[in-house]
Amino acid sequence: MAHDLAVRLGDDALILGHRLSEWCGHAPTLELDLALTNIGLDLIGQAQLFLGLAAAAEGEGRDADALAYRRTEDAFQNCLLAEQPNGDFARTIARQFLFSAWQELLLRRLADAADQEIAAIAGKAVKEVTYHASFAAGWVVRLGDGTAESHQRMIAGLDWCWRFTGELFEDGCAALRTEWDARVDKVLAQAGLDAPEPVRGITGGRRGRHSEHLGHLLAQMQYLPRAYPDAVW
Amino acid sequence: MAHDLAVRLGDDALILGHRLSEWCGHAPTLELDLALTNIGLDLIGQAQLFLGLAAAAEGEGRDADALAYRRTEDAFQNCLLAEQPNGDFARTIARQFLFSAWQELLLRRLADAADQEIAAIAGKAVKEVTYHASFAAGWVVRLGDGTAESHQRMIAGLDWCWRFTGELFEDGCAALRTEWDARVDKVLAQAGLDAPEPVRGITGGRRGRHSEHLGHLLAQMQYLPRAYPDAVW
Amino acid sequence: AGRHAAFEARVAADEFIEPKDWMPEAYRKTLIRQISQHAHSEIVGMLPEGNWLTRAPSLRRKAILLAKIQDECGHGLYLYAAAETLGVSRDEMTEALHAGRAKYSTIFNYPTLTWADIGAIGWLVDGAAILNQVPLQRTSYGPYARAMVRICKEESFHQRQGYESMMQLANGTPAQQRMAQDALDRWWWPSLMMFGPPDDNSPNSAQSMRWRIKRDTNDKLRQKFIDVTVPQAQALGLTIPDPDLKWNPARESYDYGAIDWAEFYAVVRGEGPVAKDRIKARIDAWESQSWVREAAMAHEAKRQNKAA
Amino acid sequence: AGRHAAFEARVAADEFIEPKDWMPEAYRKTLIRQISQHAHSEIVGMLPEGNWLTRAPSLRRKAILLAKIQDECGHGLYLYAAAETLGVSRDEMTEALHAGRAKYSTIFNYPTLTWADIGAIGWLVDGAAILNQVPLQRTSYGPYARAMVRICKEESFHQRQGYESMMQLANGTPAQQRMAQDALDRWWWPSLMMFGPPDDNSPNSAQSMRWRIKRDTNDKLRQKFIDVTVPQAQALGLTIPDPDLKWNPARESYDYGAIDWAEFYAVVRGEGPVAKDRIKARIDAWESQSWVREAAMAHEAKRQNKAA
Repeated sequence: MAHDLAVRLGDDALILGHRLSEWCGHAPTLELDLALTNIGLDLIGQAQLFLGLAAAAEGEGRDADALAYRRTEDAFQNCLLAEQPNGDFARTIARQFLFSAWQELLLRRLADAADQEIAAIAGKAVKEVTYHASFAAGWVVRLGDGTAESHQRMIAGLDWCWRFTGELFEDGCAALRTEWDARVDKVLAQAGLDAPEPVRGITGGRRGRHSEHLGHLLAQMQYLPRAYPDAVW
Repeated sequence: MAHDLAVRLGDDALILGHRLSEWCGHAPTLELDLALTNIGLDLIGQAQLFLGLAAAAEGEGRDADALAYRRTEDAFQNCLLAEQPNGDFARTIARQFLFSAWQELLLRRLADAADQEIAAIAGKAVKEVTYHASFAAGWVVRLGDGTAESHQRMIAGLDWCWRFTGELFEDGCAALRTEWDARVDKVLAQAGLDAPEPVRGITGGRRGRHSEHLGHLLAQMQYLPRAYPDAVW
Repeated sequence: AGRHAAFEARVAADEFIEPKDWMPEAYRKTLIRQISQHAHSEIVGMLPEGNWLTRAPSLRRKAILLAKIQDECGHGLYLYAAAETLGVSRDEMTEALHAGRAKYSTIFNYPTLTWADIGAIGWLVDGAAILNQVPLQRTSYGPYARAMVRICKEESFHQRQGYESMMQLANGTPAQQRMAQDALDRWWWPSLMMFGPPDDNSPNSAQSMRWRIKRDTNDKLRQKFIDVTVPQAQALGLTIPDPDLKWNPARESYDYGAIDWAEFYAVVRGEGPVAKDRIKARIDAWESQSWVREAAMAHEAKRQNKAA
Repeated sequence: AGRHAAFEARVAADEFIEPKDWMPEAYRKTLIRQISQHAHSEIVGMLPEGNWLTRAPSLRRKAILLAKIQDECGHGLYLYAAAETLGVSRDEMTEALHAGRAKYSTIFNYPTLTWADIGAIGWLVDGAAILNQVPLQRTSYGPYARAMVRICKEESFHQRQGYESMMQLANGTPAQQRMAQDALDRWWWPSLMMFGPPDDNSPNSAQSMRWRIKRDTNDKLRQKFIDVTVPQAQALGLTIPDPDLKWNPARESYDYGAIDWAEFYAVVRGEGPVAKDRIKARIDAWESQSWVREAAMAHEAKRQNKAA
């Protein structure tokens, strides 16, 4: 139970952190380059801790790197939202806002939860994630309330991500929904954006059934450990 | 000697064939989708034959797949032109024309060369490559002589590729230069395009020193054999 | 009314209707919808397979897959050409696809997650397509029937290659066997849905069958597919993901479990797992590269001007 | 003329010149050129390292590399801010970079071909940069000197991390050792070129040294780098790719082989192996995303209107 939770939290952080690292050197401004790599770095740090915990709980002699670099696609339990391609900056921001607002709520609860090891990591991470959510919310508002072009792009970005948000509230997270809805509604209202129409949710990530995008991501990410199986880096 | 030649010819065909396969489903028209995958398929076929020959000449029990899927970047001997990213359709066409015009000249000579095994493959492949060069030349002319936008894009595509053409005439291929120059000049003139200014050539591919693009390509291409080292497909 | 009766009589006598022949408007419209939907399916169907082209695990598999996708592109071209004989242009059909007015097979809105999916698509999806298509070689509209003759020949080649690829996995390492089973688990039910809604919920079937645009009912073809495929799965040592599947000696056919038609209609409505990815890929390819098509037309116009 | 003499006297006395102080136009221009070139190098320098972010072979290495590149982006920001105190805007400097009027360090026009290149860049490139930069902590222009204090601290951290990463490879499998040697082979000579042309061909050096914008000659710094680095390579068991490299007991320094200055000047002219890739990446990021910067400005204007 705690093991599954640690894998999910670790995989979310790893995969989204990896996606953000793809922005490096290519963001619209240097300040945004710094912010996106900064969030990516926080997430990779969280991935180290949560996957470390998951590996220890398994008791099969694996470590966080073994989980990150030696599992195949179907063993990853990240949500589908985290693995979506960056798209343009508006889609990246939509993904980040929807995800971080949810992650913040979850980590807040876990920081007070019974499982002490998870609570310790969550308590540290929630400070980072609070910033991520607020940074992304600020840009949802800027883009939604900016120019006609940025408004349209923000709509398209939200539209791309929206069908993956239902999955966030599976696996014991249903109680987060009301508060998340309220936060999202508030930020979208500030941004002059309508909430996307409800759609049939696409799920499967938590059971290892991903989109076509994850496989390409892992092919890059795992290349060196796969190509040099005996090496330590 | 014959071994090195077979590796170079095989790697050129493999890497460029792979690049063309990336277009699949995304070309500007269905006819072009068909044409690009068709050229890609011809090249993958050539890669099978040339790498098979190279593997046999080694006598170390490897086969063409082992060469394609188990070598690291620095062992690939393809020219840098072949590994350049597709870019837009104009760059893909520029790359194809400059490469195929050269490959056609080389294979024509090899079809009459002393090495019978290479001559046999070259003799078969030269028919395919003659079509590739003529197809690409046709599109250089269409784009160069099309609209203002296509003209500019064709210039940019040639400009991207030009610095990698010098490498084609290394390793005993210097004698092909005059005829290649004449062919290129003629097609560019038909297209209403000036030949790009001479630039300092970028080389290294034949010695395993590639651009940054090859590593990403191989990470995708080799993923399955690396992830499942014991499997036969 | 006389020409209408004559038309119906020719169709009933299994004669071919040709483009220049008179035909009822409803027949023409139904054919355009069906042929263009089939063409769109070939083209959109290139995407899930193309997803594995750059990761095909051997040179032979890469070449086979390239050749297969190339065939599909060719099928799309024949079919668009057949539809064009009915007075609709390829650009109009493309526009209808991109605008969401025209459909394509729901199966292509599922993702290809592992290499085994490429084998499974060949085995199951092409297998189901063949059962749908073989009768169409004798469909009443000549250009469509002739296109189907060529297509069916290639499809059955693809189906055999797909099955052979699955066999390699099923006889491979434990990881490969798991991959093969997982692919069957995911593709089985969507493949059954390829035959369309159950007969009691398929309103146009009777008309289409009278016109010989269709020659068997959805349920009959579905049953045939199941009866052919179950022994193939057994030969591979794979398990069909249907606990209710059972040989019925009285019917000499397999009984099978309930199909999730709500899922089917959701995917028809455009809510399939990768529907957005698929249509976006097609629209992006088309719209962002209009400059290539414009250049070709501009050059051709200049060339003709010079020749004139 | 009086203020000119006073300026020279302050500089000669190692006092800091501040933005509001009078300064000769040539001093200002030279500083803008030097500081912006340094800033551009930090930003373009993110690209060769970013090339391996998605393929870093462990979570720890991925985090270290992300943090390092983030530091570089921060360095770029400090340095642009320092240059802006001289009356040039960041947008103007960016424009000069994209138009090819401003330079950045030639070293970033070489590709990162293997993971070992990431270690080699930390060890050699940051090592060389530190030797160039440490004296600049006492450069005559205050904002530049203060930026360098912070930068130097982080750079030496990066250098130690890079060396540690090389050590891991040098003590690793034979393939890793080969990778490490190959990286040294490719990065050694370009690193030596980072100190600039030889003193007898470095026309502006004397003036820059008088202004304390520079504090050591190119050749002197280069020699220092070689003398520090050769024992480090030996400790790793790696071979410096210079057959003429030899300890000279008389000079208590290493003699070294001839540097290929034709190569250096070619790369300065923009003919480096990946120069086109680098500048294209920066221009694409800037131009294709102008809509984001415009949106932020438009929103800010609306916000201020509402507040007013």
